[in-house]
Amino acid sequence: MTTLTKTEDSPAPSSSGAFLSVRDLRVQFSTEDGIVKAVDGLSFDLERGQTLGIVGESGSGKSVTNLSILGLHNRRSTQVSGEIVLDGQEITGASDKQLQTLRGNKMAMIFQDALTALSPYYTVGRQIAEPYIKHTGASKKEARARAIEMLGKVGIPDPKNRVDDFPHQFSGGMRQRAMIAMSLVCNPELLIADEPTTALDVTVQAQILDLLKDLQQEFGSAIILITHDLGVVANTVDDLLVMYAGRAVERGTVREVLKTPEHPYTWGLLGSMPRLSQDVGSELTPIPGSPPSLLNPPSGCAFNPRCSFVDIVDGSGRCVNERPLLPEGRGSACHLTGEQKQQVFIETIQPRLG
Amino acid sequence: MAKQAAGLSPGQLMWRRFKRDRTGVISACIVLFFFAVAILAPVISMLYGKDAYTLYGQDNLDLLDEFNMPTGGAGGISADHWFGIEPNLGRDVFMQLVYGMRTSIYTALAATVLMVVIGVFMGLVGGYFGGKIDYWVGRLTDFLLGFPSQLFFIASMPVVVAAFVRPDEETPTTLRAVAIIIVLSFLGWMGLSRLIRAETLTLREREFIEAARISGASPSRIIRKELMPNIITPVLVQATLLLPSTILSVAFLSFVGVGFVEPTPDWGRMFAIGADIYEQDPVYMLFPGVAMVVFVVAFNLLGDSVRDAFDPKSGR
Amino acid sequence: MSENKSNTAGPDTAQAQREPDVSEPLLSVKGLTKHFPIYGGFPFKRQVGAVQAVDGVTLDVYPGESLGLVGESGCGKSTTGRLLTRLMEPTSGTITYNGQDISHANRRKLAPIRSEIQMIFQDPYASLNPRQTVGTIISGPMEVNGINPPGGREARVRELLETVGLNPEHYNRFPHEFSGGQRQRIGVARALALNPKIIIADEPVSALDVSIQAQVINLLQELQRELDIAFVFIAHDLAIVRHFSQRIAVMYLGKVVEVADRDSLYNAPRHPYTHALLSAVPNADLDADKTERIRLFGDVPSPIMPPSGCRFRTRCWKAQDKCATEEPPLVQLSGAREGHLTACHFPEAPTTEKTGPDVVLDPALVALEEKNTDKK
Amino acid sequence: GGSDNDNSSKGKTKTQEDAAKQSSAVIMGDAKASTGPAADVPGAKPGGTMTVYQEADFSHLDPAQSYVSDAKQLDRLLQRGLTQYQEDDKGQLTVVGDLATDSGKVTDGGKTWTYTLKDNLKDENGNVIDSSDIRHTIERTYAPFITDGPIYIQNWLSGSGTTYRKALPDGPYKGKHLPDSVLATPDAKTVVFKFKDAQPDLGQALAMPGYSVVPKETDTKEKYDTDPVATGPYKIAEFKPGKSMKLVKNTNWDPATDSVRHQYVDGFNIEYNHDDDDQTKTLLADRGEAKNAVMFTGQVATNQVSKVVGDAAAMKRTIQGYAPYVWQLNFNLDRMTDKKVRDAITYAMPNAQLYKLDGGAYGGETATGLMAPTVPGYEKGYDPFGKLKKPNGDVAKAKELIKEAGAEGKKVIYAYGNTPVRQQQAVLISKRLEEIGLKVVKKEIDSATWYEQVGKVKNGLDLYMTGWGQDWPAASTVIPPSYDGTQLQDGSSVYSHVNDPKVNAEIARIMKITDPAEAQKAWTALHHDIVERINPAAPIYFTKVFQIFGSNVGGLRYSSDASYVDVTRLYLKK
Amino acid sequence: MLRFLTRRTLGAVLTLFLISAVTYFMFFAIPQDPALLACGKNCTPDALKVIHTNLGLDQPVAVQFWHYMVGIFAGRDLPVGECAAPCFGISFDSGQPVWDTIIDRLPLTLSLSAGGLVVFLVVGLGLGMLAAWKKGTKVDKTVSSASLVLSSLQIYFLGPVVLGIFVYSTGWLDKPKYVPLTESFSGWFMGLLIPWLVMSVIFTAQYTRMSRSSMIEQLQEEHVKAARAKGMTSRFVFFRYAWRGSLIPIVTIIGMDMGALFGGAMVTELTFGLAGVGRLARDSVVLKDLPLTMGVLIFSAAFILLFNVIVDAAYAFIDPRVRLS
Ligand SMILES: Nc1ncnc2c1ncn2[C@@H]1O[C@H](COP(=O)(O)OP(=O)(O)OP(=O)(O)O)[C@@H](O)[C@H]1O
Ligand SMILES: Nc1ncnc2c1ncn2[C@@H]1O[C@H](COP(=O)(O)OP(=O)(O)OP(=O)(O)O)[C@@H](O)[C@H]1O
Ligand SMILES: [Mg+2]
Ligand SMILES: [Mg+2]
Repeated sequence: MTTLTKTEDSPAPSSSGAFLSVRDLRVQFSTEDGIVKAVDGLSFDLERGQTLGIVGESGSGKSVTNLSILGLHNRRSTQVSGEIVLDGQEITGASDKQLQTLRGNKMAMIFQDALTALSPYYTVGRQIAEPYIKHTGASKKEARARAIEMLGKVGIPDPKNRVDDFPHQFSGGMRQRAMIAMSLVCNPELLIADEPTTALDVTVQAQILDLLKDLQQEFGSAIILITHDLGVVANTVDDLLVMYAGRAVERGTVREVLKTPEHPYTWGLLGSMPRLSQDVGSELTPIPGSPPSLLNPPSGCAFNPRCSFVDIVDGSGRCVNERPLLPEGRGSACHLTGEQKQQVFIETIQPRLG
Repeated sequence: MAKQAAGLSPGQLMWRRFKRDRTGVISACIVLFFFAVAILAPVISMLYGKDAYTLYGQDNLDLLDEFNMPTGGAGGISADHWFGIEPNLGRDVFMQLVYGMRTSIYTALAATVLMVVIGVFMGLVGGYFGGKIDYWVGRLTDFLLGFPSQLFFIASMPVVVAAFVRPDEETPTTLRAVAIIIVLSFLGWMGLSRLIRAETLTLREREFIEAARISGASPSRIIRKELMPNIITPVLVQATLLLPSTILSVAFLSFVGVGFVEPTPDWGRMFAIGADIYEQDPVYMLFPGVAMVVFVVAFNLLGDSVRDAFDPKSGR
Repeated sequence: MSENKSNTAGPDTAQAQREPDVSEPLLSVKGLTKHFPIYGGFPFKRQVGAVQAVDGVTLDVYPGESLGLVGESGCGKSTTGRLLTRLMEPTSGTITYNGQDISHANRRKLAPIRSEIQMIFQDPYASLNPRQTVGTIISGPMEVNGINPPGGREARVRELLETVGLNPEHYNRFPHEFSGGQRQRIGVARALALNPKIIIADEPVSALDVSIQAQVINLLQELQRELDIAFVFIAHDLAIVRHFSQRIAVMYLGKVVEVADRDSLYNAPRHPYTHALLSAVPNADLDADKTERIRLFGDVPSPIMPPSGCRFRTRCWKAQDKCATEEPPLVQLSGAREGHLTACHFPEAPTTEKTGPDVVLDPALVALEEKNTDKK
Repeated sequence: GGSDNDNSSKGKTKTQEDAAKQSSAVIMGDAKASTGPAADVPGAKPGGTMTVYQEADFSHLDPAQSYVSDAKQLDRLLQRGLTQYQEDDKGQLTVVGDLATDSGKVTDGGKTWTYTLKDNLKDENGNVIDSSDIRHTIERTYAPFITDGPIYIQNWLSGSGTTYRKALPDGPYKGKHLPDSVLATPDAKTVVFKFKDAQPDLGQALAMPGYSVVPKETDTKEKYDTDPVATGPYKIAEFKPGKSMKLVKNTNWDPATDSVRHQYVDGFNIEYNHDDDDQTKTLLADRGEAKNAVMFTGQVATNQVSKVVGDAAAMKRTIQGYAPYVWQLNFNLDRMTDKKVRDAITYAMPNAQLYKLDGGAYGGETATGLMAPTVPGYEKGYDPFGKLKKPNGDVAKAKELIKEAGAEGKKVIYAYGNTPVRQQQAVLISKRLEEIGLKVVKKEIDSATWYEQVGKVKNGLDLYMTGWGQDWPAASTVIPPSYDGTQLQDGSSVYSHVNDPKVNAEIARIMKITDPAEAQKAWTALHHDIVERINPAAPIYFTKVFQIFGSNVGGLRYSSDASYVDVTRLYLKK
Repeated sequence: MLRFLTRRTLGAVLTLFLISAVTYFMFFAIPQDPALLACGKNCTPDALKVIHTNLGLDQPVAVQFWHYMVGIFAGRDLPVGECAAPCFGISFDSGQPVWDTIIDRLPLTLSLSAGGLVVFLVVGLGLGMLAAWKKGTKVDKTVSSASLVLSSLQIYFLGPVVLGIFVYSTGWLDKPKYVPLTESFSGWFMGLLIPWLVMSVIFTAQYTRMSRSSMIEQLQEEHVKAARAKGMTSRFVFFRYAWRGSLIPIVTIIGMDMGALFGGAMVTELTFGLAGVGRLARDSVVLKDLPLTMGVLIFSAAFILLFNVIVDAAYAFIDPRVRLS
């Protein structure tokens, strides 16, 4: 059902024919207190029709990654380096004008909080129609018809009338649908959804996620889904990227990562989430400590201050001194050897997860 | 999080940020300088050896020409009179300025404090208690906002003065100051009150207020201990922005002739006189003019810096 | 009436018998209602309606137990919580604490009880006064209530800090120096300061990261066990509620639609809404059973003009005419476990085991899906 | 009468010689002098519209309410009365007949005056003016709504003070009239005034704007004050209160009937809201429209004097002259009972410094007595307090006197109006009073109602400055209004509350003297007596007028009568 | 929407009534007889009495106020003459009906205020937006500091200087004067140019600063970011999305500044020798011409309140959330 974007056979990563290819992306903000390395050497690929999930705790750089794909960062205070190639087109160095023709057209974004992401001053229909006019050169009338069509597609009842409503006249779920309609109006090939359902109720969340899946089937878009809810991930994505402190720490198909996680942080994530199917009596196993500061990240492996397996790593202080690398394809950025990982997971982690 | 800032209160944090803001520090120094001048006016007068009331030009007839303009170029600036002497009455401009600033700053300060007190009180009460009380405070605010303020100032000044003075008594300067303070603050608190109300409304929804209520705290304790400390910030910012505009209002009253009168030295009247004779004696206008512009600019910059220090994300 | 009667509603009240060893309820509410007036009209403002945020909620909380309260956003969970702590005046209904009616008690009358009912809030940033030190925050309630623990308040605060897993040295720090999880711990310490018997926790972990969430949940669970504190645990994450609460009440649009102990509720929900809610929860377990999908259509109706009869009927796939006219009472249905109360005219079968086909209620989705299947 | 509007006045400065003509007695003109048209102004050209800058609205337009300078200036263009002043280039005034054929025929030892109207007199509507209009004019001054105008003739005809009002409580409006024994109109052309006592000054009194004619048919009572009917060479074409007024030629005015006025310009655009400062700056800059502009009662602003004086070209466009006002520091005799203290204060006053604040040498001159240089009977060099030698006051002498009187530390209440000049003067005065050992309470009074407030008998004040000017060149319009104790009441101008039997008696006596020369002598003697024996007020300064005009304005001449520019002769050069 | 405006208008009328009452009673607290002014020269006690009856001052203040209020709607018959429907009394000083006087002066003040408003809004908002657009650059810094310095200058300080330089000394411009718009547009425009510019100085700076910060704030809004994510050009996003939102705080301040605008017009009129309502107001206060002061106060309060209703309508126009609630 899901396929991992295998990159083993094409060792030159940037030349991989992937639809979206991100290589060694670094995003730094200069702030009053110093330089924030929000994203630090991130690489991944994504194929058309596939969904990539990105999970990680708050502040791990998920949103920043995606904003820099769209080129929406503030150019004055942000440094972006690395390589983002979308369908063969280099994005990091592209001018604002070039980006404008891509945004909303070839790549689009769904924001987390539709209430703040929709302008309160214009009708929903108009906001949906705008990018359509801009990118396809359609007339106002055509665009309006398109907006109505899109609203219908995302399941807004009576779209002909609702098209002239303002966002505040919509309920939370409808707003999120309108937001989705807006991003899909030009049939984008890449859709970035940044926590599209976090603000919503479970029942509505289910609706939206189903909608996204169905729409993907229809349009064949590639989707990047950012979330911190592993449940959502399990049901929606093909590949999964786990981020910690601006870096990817584990990557694989969703089944691989959730069923046989390799990184201690991923273990922690899984262990701290209660599940409906879990035994009631079992304790949660939280990750000790608190997230690192990106101003001054821990040396070596950023997770080492919170990791309980530092001691079993060969070579003293490796975790503190040496940054583990994330291999291409399936893998995790950890100094534990493959056997150690397997052993620890099977012996200590899996029993807890039940 | 902020590990390096162990034990620093938000106030200390803001002080740190403020200290790093060069514009803010310079403005603060200028403002402090003005305040120091106002407070130390008698000392300055003593050191300088002149006062604000002696009519030097009248006593020494060489200082003023036949048209009562200062003799010698540049407004009569001399070693004796650093900033020259005043046309007509022939007082020392430096002393006039120093004492005039004192009058204006004191009056404006008092008026501002009163405005802030009323504004904070009304805003807090309206915001915290809500409901009917808030409704009526709101109506009162709207009502007062409907007044054409400047016109009302000049119209009510005589009324307020008359309310205090018996007809056969001299109107003491302090009383005039009190009248000015009353009149200005009467219509000056609404902006602040609205702000505080809004602030209180959002604060009231904050959960720490509920936490206090759950622990059984009385409204007065909540207002004092929970709300007030959080309102200090906007109040401080607002007050810094309010003061210079109040000084200008005091000057405005003097300009239209209902503010301070001779012989009380007054910044506003110096302006009026200066504007009147700037062609004959441009130097005279220079000193109060520059002093005022520097003061107001410094104060506004200070206000901005204070705001930034409190809330680093705000607009700059 | 029998002492063990837990919930009574409707004419044909079924007596819900709890296990006999359970004592009297610590906190008991009956017909609790809160309506927020809406003003409007022309030309002068007057009340034109009301948000029926909570409408006739009846619940019992027993000493030392944790009662979960779940439901969609806006269904009145927080309002209920606030009513329980008497932060709000109920429009009607009674709240009895330890046998004492506190529904309309004023601040002075409440004073002795205040210390026993405490609250933990959702937002760790908003719930701590940024201008007070941790010490002041935690000792505040003691000060208000004039409690002088042996060894002094400061010692007690340090002790509490330790209890919630914070460094007692942080006594003089300010909230902004702590992370979200730590702040939540401070909030817990504040609630504990008065040795409460019951804590209302309004989404105490919703704002926290998954990894931190677990820390706080563990802490609360530990406290509950060790200090024997009763909890009303409000949340919308069903998994967490299941993890934390022994008994769970499901609310919909201001009403409790189902109450049961956790096994019964999660394994044999009787109310269609509970059912839908459970089935909507995305499960991280890839191999879990995914036989049943119920996707509700639309959003919760407005609490200003709630539907007549059963409030869920507008979204319910089983709704019939009766649902519009008759409000189902909260009763123990036949086949339900003891203490499992449901308010439904046409309840689900007593078990969820692999029943029924997909229930899809969203016409747009149906259309889309049909289209997609056509293509294949 | 009439006090200065509290305007400051200015004067290369006028010397007292220039005022000699002003203070010489008025000549009563004969029929020839009263026959029009008026002698041409050399170089005058007709045409053009002149702009007039004014600070504020004219106080009144209804002649019966017109008393002060601004109303008088306008009145000379719009209205005519029975008599009028003719003025020669030296400032010598002659009373001539205006509507009347001459300055009046006196019979009955000065008690009966007869006037005959000229032919061809019409108002702006073309209605003929006859004797009934004159009767109406006099009688309407009795009406209750007339409160502001002069009351000389009413007093002479029907009783002093306000008692005259009883003679005709409603004016002429309810069909009642003054009896023929008082005012007779035997035919359409003749008017006869019959007084109880001899009234030698009737000719001058009738020349006051307050007695300009109001045609009976078109009298609108209260409303007349905003829309009067013109009889002079110009009429009001448009009036926007508080903003502007446009005057155009009155075509019904016949130059042949008028020996004084001209009608050179086509009209006047009067703009209000130009204060002295603004007027001076605009006229000095002399750009555009301002070239054709004039001041009526505006003066070179105090602080602009130096600039104007320093500009030789501009000085050619100015006029100067003595204004009739004496600024004096009144002692409230009810409270300031010790003459020694009054003398001390008089000695102490820094006269020169005070007028310097009011325009300097162009605005005033040290006053040595209480009669202005414009009043017949004024004596140059009369200086009982040695002011000429010590124009800035004699503090030593004053201190001595205070000591003698044992009045050290005595509290005096000094009142002043709240205008900048008076406030500054107050600083000087109070400082000087403190210097001589008095304690001063300064009381600021609203300048809008200054005279009303100090005019109260129980005003509770000790010292206050007022200015009084003659109504016509005779001491009889100066001394009685200010020092006749029998007139003392609220609102009277006896500001120092003098009520001295000897002075009262003397005033009554002199008023009856019909020979101007003899009367003048007697007034002089009485003046000495008042100043030296009573000292009711410290003389401070005589005021001067200093005006500037646009460069295109011709016919500029200072008018002794108006004490401002003579508006009847103005023309535009181009 | 209409209901909302009607309600606001009703509220405004009520407020206006209260303002009238407060000021009316306040002025009668002055321990000075208002008749003194009308009394003038030979102000004898008799004359004073006559004036008292003429002006109705012999009645209780409440009765006077009642007559006054009735007069506004029904007109009244004053002893000194009839006063037609919107009767605000007759000026003590000029004897003219107050209403006529104000109406006569109004065009100037309206021209002045409206022109000043346009200048400071256009210049102020324009500069503010420019500074926000170029945030952090030299342009931004220049605009920001210039506006700060300008805002601390005063009309009565700047006015004479500008006049001295541009009118009296160099003669580049004519002295400000009011020519009715109906007479000549260029005359009207040139005549008021200097006053507009000088008057707008005090407000321009404030609006520059506010529009700048409000704009910057708006640019950080999520929906602005979302608009960019749709591929809209920066200009489009700036002018359509951010600008509209930035207007809301500005509109609020405009509403609150109406009183100050009126005061500004007053000082401007005084400084430039123009005869508008502002000068009328000052003069009436100085002269204790109560009916006129009352009239002007009520009039300008009405103006302010009217403007506030307009501001409310503007809110609704700008923000559909207000419009539809
Ligand atoms: N404009 C900015 N300036 C400075 N730091 C920034 C900026 N934007 C983001 N950051 C920092 O970059 C880091 C990554 O932020 P990002 O928003 O990508 O996190 P995230 O993974 O999306 O978290 P969340 O789950 O809370 O959305 C954070 O530490 C954040 O504080
Ligand atoms: N103070 C109030 N005034 C008016 N309406 C209110 C007030 N507080 C809550 N409501 C309304 O009452 C209803 C219930 O609100 P409540 O906060 O109890 O919901 P909730 O279940 O806690 O939702 P959430 O999961 O979003 O926290 C909502 O429709 C809300 O809009
Ligand atoms: Mg994010
Ligand atoms: Mg809630």
